[in-house]
Amino acid sequence: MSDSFTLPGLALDLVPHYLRPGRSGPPGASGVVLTLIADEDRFNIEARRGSAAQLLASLANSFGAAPVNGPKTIAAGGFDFVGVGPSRWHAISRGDGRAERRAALAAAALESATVLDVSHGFVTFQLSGRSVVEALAKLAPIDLGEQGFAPGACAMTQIHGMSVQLRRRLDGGFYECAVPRSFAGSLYHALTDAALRFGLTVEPAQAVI
Amino acid sequence: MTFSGFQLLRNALNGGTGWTPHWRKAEPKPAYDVVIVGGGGHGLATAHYLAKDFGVNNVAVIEKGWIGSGNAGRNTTIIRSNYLLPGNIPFYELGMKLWEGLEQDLNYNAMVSQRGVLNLCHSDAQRDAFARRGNAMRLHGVDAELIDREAVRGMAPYLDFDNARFPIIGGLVQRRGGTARHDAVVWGYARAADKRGVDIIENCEATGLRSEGGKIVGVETTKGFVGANRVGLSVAGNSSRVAALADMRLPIETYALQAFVTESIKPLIDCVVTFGAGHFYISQSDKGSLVFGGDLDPFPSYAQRGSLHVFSDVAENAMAVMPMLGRLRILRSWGGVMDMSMDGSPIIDATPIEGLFFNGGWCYGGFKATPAAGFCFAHLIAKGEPHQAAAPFRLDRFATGRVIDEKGVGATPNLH
Amino acid sequence: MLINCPYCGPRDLLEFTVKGEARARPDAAADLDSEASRAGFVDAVYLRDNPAGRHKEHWLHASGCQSWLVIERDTRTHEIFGASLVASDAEGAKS
Amino acid sequence: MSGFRLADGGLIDRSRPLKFTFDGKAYTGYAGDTLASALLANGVRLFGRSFKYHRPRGVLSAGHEEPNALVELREGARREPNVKATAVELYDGLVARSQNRWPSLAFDAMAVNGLLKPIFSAGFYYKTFMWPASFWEKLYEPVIRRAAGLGRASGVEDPDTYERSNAFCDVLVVGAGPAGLMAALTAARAGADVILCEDQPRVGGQLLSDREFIDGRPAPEWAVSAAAELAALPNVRIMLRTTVTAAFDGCFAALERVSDHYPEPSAFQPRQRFWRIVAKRTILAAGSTERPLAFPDNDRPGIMLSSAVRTYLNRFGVAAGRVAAIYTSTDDGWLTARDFLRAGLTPVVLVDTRASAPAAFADVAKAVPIMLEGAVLGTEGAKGLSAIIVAAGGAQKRFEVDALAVSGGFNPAIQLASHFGGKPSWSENISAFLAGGTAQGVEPAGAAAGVFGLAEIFAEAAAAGAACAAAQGFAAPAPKLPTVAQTSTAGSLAAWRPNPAKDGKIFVDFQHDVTASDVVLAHREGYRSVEHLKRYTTLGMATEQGRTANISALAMMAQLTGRTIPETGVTLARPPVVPLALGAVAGDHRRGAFRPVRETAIHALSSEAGAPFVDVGQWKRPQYFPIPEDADLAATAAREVETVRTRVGVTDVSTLGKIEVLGADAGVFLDRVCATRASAIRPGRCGYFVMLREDGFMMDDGMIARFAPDHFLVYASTAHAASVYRHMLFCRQALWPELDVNLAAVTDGWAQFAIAGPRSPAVVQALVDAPRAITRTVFPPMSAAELTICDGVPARLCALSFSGERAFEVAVPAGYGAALFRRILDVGAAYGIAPYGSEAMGVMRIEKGHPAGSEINGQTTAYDLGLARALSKDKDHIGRVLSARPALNDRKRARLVGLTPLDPNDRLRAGAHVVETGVAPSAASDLGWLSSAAWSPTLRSFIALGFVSGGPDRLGDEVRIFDPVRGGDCAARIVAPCFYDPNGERPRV
Repeated sequence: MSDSFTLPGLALDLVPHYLRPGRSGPPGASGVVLTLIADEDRFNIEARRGSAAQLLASLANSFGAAPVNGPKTIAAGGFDFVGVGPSRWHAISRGDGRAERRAALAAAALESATVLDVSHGFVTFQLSGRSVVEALAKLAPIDLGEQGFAPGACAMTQIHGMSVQLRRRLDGGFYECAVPRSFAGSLYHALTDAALRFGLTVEPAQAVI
Repeated sequence: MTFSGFQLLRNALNGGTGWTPHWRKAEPKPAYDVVIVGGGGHGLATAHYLAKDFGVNNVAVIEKGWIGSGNAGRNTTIIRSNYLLPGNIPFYELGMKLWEGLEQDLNYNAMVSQRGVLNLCHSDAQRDAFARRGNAMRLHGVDAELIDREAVRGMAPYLDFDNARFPIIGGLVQRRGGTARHDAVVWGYARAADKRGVDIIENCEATGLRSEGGKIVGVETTKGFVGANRVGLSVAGNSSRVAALADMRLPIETYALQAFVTESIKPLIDCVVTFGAGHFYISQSDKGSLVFGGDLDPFPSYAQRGSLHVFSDVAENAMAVMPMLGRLRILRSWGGVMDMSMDGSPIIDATPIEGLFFNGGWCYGGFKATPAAGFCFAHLIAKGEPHQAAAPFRLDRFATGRVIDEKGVGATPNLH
Repeated sequence: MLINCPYCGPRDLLEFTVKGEARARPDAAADLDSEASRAGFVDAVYLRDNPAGRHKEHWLHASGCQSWLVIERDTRTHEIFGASLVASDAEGAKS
Repeated sequence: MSGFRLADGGLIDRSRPLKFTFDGKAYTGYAGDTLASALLANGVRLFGRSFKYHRPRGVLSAGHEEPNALVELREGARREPNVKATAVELYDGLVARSQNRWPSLAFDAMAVNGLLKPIFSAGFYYKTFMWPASFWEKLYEPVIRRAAGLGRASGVEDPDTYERSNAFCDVLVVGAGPAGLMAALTAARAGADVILCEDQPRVGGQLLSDREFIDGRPAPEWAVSAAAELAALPNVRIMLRTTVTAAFDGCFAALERVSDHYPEPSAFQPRQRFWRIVAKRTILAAGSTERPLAFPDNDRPGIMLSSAVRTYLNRFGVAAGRVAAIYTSTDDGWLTARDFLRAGLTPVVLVDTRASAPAAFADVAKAVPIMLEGAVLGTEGAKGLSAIIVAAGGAQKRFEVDALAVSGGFNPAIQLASHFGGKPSWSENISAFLAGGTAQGVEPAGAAAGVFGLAEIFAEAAAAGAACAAAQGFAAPAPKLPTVAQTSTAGSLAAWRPNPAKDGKIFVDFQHDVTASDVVLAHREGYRSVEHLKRYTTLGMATEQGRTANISALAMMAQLTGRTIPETGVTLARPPVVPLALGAVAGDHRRGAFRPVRETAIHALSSEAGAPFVDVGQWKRPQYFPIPEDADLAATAAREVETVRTRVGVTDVSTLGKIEVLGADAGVFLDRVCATRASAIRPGRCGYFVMLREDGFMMDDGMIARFAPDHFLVYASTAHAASVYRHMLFCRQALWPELDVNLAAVTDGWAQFAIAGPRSPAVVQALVDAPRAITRTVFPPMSAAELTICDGVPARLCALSFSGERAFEVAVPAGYGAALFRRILDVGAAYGIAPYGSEAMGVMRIEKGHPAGSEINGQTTAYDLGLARALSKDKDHIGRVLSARPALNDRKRARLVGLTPLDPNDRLRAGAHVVETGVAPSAASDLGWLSSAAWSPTLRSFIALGFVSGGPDRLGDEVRIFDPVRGGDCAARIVAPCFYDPNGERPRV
């Protein structure tokens, strides 16, 4: 939504009330590190009827690679294109230069897709650490094994009664749980409860990664 | 033989040799006035009332397995008449009245226990909905009390009043509601019907419904053809399958409902408690087991088993409302096969085939309805016209729109 | 129960909601107020097939990819013979 | 030997003594003991009392099949009833008590029940306690309830925590006995992902109980090395103290006892963990359960299953008694005799029901007196066994013994397989049921498959492991099978002959005190199908689920009816295999975490402002914004309403469902989904919509904003948002896939506030960026626009009024929500703004007669709500046809009206009924009910919306508002459902 927090007029709510940065659980190295990604660009892209092929071609043309029609991540043009459903993707981008990327995406998808800015619709928690898979296995009813959930894999699934987009980043060691914003407090509690016994560090909210 | 304490003593002294089968092991005669298909609680109750109240004694009940092998033996034994809609209240209240005199009527102790049914409410809107229901009950002469949080605490101090996700703000109580020993209801009706000459024929499956010129003439069974002037179908769980024998389609889908018992413990939960913010109800049997259940499995099923998803969901609900249950153990769970009708209310009606009558679509209400369903079905079969209390339970109500939808979820059986 | 979602792969029952028999909506007859039209809708809405055996059903992968699926399943054994998207989503699904 | 502990041997750690108490008395055991083995070692034989007759009972088994030795474990909130002493690992400080006895275990007054046994026969309660009817609840039932039950629940919240987890594998192996280990080794060596679950704290299973040698080493050592090899493989997970306890379609449930071997869980550890395991193939190697034999007084403490005797001897170094005898119908008794001999304890007699001695046990026959074709006729003893009477070859002999090992064959542990509904099949060979059909990829192996010779077990388990691996594409090398000495313990059933004098003392179901005479009675009274037998006598319903009882009873009934056992029937095991704590199944879905909470952007702000929240579905909505001057919350609501009616207020409406409808066919699509004509809404405008269900009843109503020809936004009600979205997805994907339309639920992405009241235009004007003007003519009611506010924040603005005043709804990306709310309050301060909550909003919508959740409750039609005219008649849409059914348009239906009490201060409450005046309230005079009610500060009266039969035809009529469950009763008048500004002039000013 923004390249900085200082958009005129209104301040972004970057530090939700449920977030409790710090170290908890048994002593020793933290098995899980949780980071709230406070500000990211996230676009919901859905091909128009019959236009999926055209959309993919256009995206490939603009960004050098096309997303795949499946629950996987393809990095292209500064976006992670994550498959979330048939002919639907989330395009996620962080860091600088987002305004240009937004414009490029809008242009590339203009003819063949509907694009919605859903950056504020989701809250994303990033999880890492040696026990992250074990902690997530307590919550997610899906196979997170190395083969079942390779780097770049994405699963729309259910955690504690919430629809969660669970994703393993292409760099492998980081997992992300994106949840509709109103549920974020409950998901935060579910994640931190699950991770507590491994030793948990909650980092202060990070604005842009 | 009439059961009594005296008989019990007498037989204690003679080694129990005086006891005889509670019902004869009958084989089919060539023809009957009435054949009831289905030896569950409803079918046996129908036969009992046909013989006792409507003077029809030449009756056979045919059952494909052993009597009570369907939902009569797979429920959570709750009896109540705390319904909302005018279409339902008189019927279930007729049932409550029959429950109240059942043991003396049958000379069989079915352990009808009016220990009270408490429905918990968790929001102002829910309390108002309960008030609407309680008032409707009172207007129909049924007992109902709306109680506040402190009164709930008095009845059930072990509920989670302080940390719950959905706070308890009060409850609707029907003190005349309670439980009954489900198997004993089946056996009691069987014994009483048998005494009046009804043939109860087990291990006899209906394989065809024979009609001539639009009129029923009998039932094909695994024990041969059995002639009948009138045939009543009372086969909840298999209604669609049996109706298909007469080329009928029903506004019914079949789903599995799980139920659970814990190991026996000393008295802990006195009344029946229903959690209003989820799907959970619980009572304690006379033997000491906690008996409880929750939501339907969401997909049509004829398998008598449920899913882990609902198994877990029920436990979550239990812990949400009664955190003291944590260390108590589920001993057994099982799945009943539910006739879920399209509006959540039952069907007791004649069919397009003359002399063929249908009773089914009981959703979760089948056990508590046993006496009333038996009575009203007997009335319909004997007199050819519905009993007043069951008059709304017509097959044509879906075409006309006179549906009786307590929950207001429409034609989605898995949400009723 | 595990349902093999064509998009997501095998997923647990808890991610799905079930609508019931996969039956087509009746064609809106020329005369919407005719008896025939009403009978068609009564039939479709209330008199659904309820077999003990193979059954085609509409399921929604509600917590997953939000696709409506047609699932063919045995209601006696719970065996699933296949799950497909209710309407192949044009070229997108195939590319 | 101190107590019954042997001087050496066993797999216990004698260097680690553990102190514990039972019934207040202190004892010592060792690490590796169970509570049962430690008590036996201390010479304790009396563990508990039976359910009905309160007979003294000891230990029968060494596992989960234990019917007798039940205790209350731990104290206070952690007290747990009905714990099997045979399945409790001993820990230091363990506290256990006997249960179901009064005043003490040794002297139990309820044992008098035993004398009344002829009266307390099966089903006695069905035959009496019927007179007078009212005495059941008052007298009989309370007595029965107090007498029944076993242990006592703590009655207070469980202080421990539980967690759930998920695991996935190619091959799940249930049980790490010889079969499980061999199968796991074979599958894992082939490369398959293997999970091996073992109920016990160590692997080995039966190998720990027997004195077998494998590859020349004691069997437990082989088990340890097999486990070590498995543990070293990256594709294997060994889960100890984990019982696979239920099979479901697509997964298994397993319980891991994480902390039950400690006094209490350590910090951050759960007590138990409940696993969902998804396996492509499963090998069921859960072993078998030995059956006792039927003979009079077969329940005295000291009478123990033969295999359990060996377990205590070999695994725990405990002798079942000092002078032992053996009674067997299988070779298992001979194995036990041999192990007794090795321990230096010579049994006084071995009674075998069979005609010949097994050839492989010549050593035993030489050392122990053998009685073939023998039978135990009875036993003696007070609190424990002291003697047995044995008959063989026409002679009777009495032996003074304090232990009797019994073996009546083995039941393969097939419960998991039968959870899938496969009917077990009877094997004459082993006189037991085997798994019928190998449903859902479950393959029994080892004793669970009825295979009892060790060499055979290894061979078949290896083959099963290889087959499972191969099915997943892993080729298994031919396994090298361990070398073992063959032994076999295949079982047979000992015959029982009915004997009225003795049958009352032959216990079939120990825990429930079901005897052979109860089976005879059930037969006599016609309860002959196995399910009737079970239900009539309560056989097999005890805490061990009939493991030791069912087959004996079935055999008895078969004898009585002259049928075979399979003809008599089989009972299917139902989940769980081993009783399962409710807390464990619920996991961490406890307290506030039972279900998720949805919060809006101003949750923290509202909370700080002291607003109480109300649950609306999963949402938490601020209900009031009290200030110190308010007398009470009713005053708060009145003040908030007055603020909106006279000045301006702001409230959070973010919970409304928001569904984007995009594409060239968006209008066509919405026309088919909605009963109203959405396509008639012009870009830049809003319109009212009604959605019906296909059955013609109301689904929802609300507003649609159209921002562009191909872009609509549907505002669904909070309550129905999720179901409306699912329904629209169905319409789009299943009904009309040809339409060019995309849907997206964006509720969470936007914070939306209603700014309502005569001064709202000024507040909104102060927010929007220039050059937009907010005036009656430029931005009239029902306008909609996408714009920016507060210097560049993207926003959506609609001129919508729910309150009946000039009002706007402004939405911004949710991250700006809190800041916008503060800004509105800041900007609005000059105009006298105040925040208002859901309560005031509700009051104002009742004043305006807008239907909400209580009115659109799934039972009402558009006709009922007076909306029939809003429906378009000239197109097909969902619900169009069935909404025309006669009963849905009957004038006599309960239809929406307003109601005002004749005395404005008479309180109206939702849920009260509307009845005719002048006649007694009854079902016949019942006209309807109040759906919503409130005190209207505007009208200075209570007001209500309600549904009254033929209501709109009765405007002006006086009726009675009857609310007996709350003591309400007053007179009221039927009025039109809009109480305030009926012509809707105020929003246009």
